[in-house]
Amino acid sequence: MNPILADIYATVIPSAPFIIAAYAILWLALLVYVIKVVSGLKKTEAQMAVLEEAVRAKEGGVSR
Amino acid sequence: MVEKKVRIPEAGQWPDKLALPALAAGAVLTTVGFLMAFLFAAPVNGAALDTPELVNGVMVTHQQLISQKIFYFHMPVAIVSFVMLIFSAYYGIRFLTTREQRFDTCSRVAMELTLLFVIFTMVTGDLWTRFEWGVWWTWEPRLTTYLILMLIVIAYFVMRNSIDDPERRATYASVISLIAFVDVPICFMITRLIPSSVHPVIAREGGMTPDMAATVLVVMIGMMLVAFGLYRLRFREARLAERLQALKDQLED
Amino acid sequence: MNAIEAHNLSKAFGTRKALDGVSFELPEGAFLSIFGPNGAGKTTLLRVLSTLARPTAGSASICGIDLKESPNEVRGLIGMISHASMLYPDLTAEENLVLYAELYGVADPQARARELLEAVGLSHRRIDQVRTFSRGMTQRVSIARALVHDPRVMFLDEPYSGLDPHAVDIFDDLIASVRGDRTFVMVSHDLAKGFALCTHALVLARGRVVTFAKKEDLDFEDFAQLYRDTVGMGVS
Amino acid sequence: MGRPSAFAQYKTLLAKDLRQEFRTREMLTSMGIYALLVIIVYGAALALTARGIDIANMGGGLLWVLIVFTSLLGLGRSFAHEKEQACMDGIMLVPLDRSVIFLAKATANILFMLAVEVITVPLFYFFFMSGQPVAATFFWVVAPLLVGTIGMAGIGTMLSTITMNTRSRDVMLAILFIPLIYPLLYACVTATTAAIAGTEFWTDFFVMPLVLACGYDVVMLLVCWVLYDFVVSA
Repeated sequence: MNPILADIYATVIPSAPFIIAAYAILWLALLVYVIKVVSGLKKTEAQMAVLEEAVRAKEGGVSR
Repeated sequence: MVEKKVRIPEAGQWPDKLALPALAAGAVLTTVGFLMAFLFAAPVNGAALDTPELVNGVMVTHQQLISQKIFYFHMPVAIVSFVMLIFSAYYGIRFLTTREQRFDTCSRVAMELTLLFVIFTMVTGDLWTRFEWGVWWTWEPRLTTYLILMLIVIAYFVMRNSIDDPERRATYASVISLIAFVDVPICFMITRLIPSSVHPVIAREGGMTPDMAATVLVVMIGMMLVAFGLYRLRFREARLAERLQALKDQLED
Repeated sequence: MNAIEAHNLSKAFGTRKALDGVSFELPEGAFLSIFGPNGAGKTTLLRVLSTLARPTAGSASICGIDLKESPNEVRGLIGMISHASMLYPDLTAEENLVLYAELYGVADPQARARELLEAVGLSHRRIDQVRTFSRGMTQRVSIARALVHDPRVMFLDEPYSGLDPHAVDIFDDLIASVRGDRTFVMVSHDLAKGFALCTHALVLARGRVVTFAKKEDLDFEDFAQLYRDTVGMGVS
Repeated sequence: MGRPSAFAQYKTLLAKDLRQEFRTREMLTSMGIYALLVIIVYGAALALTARGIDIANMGGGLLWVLIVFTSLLGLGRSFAHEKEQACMDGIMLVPLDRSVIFLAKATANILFMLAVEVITVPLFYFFFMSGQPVAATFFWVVAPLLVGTIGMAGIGTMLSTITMNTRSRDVMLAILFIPLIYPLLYACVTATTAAIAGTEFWTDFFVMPLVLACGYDVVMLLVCWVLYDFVVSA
């Protein structure tokens, strides 16, 4: 590779890690956020199940 | 006194049907944009060469920089974060005028996404600065503005967690979102207009070649769709939690 | 024209309903005593009627003026006494009264302040800071403050709390002397005193009206029994 | 008995604040002492390292750090008297528009902050900048000080109303206050540094920031003035 060509692309290799890091962190943060939302949904569904039991227990108790 | 019919945003209406397709479209567009950034858009000229070189038929006179590629995600994400702040302030106003708790939830969710996208902007901007000027942080106007926006949004959430009464919390949150909405443009303007006597900043903005503009546009639309999808998803989740809480309270009566 | 009208007033703190559809009408010049267990919404009702808190639903009017439409007009007609004196401890008794007189736009604030201090028997302590006053004396200055703009309706939020028997007697004489044709609304836990002073009685529990009646229609024994049941029910 | 004019109520409330402060002087003394302590910390931090010349450059910034944290202390306590005996309810029962409360309290805060600055700025000069030659433009420092104080008092009064009854009051005020006044601070520091340095093109770094700071004050005070009713009656 003649020196001039090397000079033209001199910054490519050193800058690579930063570009990869930028996109990786961005994608990671998005993933973390989606996981947070989904886990929130799961937690709410679990509470919903507990609630339904409580309601059934209440109905059960009353109707007997 | 007829209560003016206030259209209250509710989860599960037509916007929700669009949420998932928007998220999918957004994902597709951003990946396309990502590929375009590297393959389609020409690299930016860096430092001038001592002697120009003929490279596959094109006379190259400058170092070819690819660190600039971060820009294609950095700018759209920054703009989306400010769009989210606008939504948050808008719902803040709606809450203050109608006192409807639902608007406060919308404002909170929009502010959450503002924080998310501001973090994206900070990450991409900072890494770009790190390579561009070799230092982790410079008090360069653009970066400082976004640091301030991030601090205000964090303060917004810290305040929300320290007030229990929903009515008061919602009012204070809406007021803070409005003040932030006014404060950020001023901060943006002041930090750029004041000649920073410390060290002159080489503004790289410069004009955008058509192919660059195309890439940015693709990523922009993609990011907008992703933001919209996330907003609806998060809003539904928040509404579900609220409805559940209301049910629990009724059960206790 | 009624002094106070409330149409299913509700006030919710998040999902907890402090007031749940309270409605009643009080004629002018009446003395309403409000009873109920802790957390029944007594103080909330008083705060809503005195424009210090905004109801989440329903409406109310004082001397025919709607609270939501023109709160400032209503504020000119009401005075409030609560266990907190609403006086600045570092200012003297006279300065406090002059301050409120000026804010209310009373004709001659200085004279009005002197006159009121005379009425509550504290003119000799006129230039002393309120910080140096006893609980009873502070309460009397507080009454003077509430009367500075000659309000049509007076709200009393547990005024007896923290007063020794002697101070309570002085307080009662004062209330009787300033009564005139004003309408009074008092929240109290003291069943006997509240019932003795009132012309109308209202019992609240869980933010709802249990009973609202004239004193003539009520016999004290039944009322005391009803009150015990409500307090019992309220606490369960 | 007509309602008094808003200006009369404004004067009454302002007189009340000033009389109360004049009688107890707790706000002025605590802010004054606090400023002195900050100067002493500067002393320890800068005495060995910085020679005379550098201080002149950093003087503007250091001065504003001193002012921001001292006024934060004062602003945090601006509604302490109102909360003590539920006097806030007493004032809210009076038929007046709520923004009069804001204007009166903001003016009181401005006067207290200026009073403290009149003490601390000469002290700061005495301790740190008496060594070098004084630039002719030094007295121009008064302009950014005034504009900055007005802006900070406005926003500070609004935020102290919001944080008045939240948990961890003082921390909350600082968390909200510093980011929101950052643009004003940035402009005032630049202007003050320019005034202190007094190099021949100093007006470039003085006039523009000052104009922007005034713009910030106007916009922010207007926003606070409009939104105050929601905040105080929440």
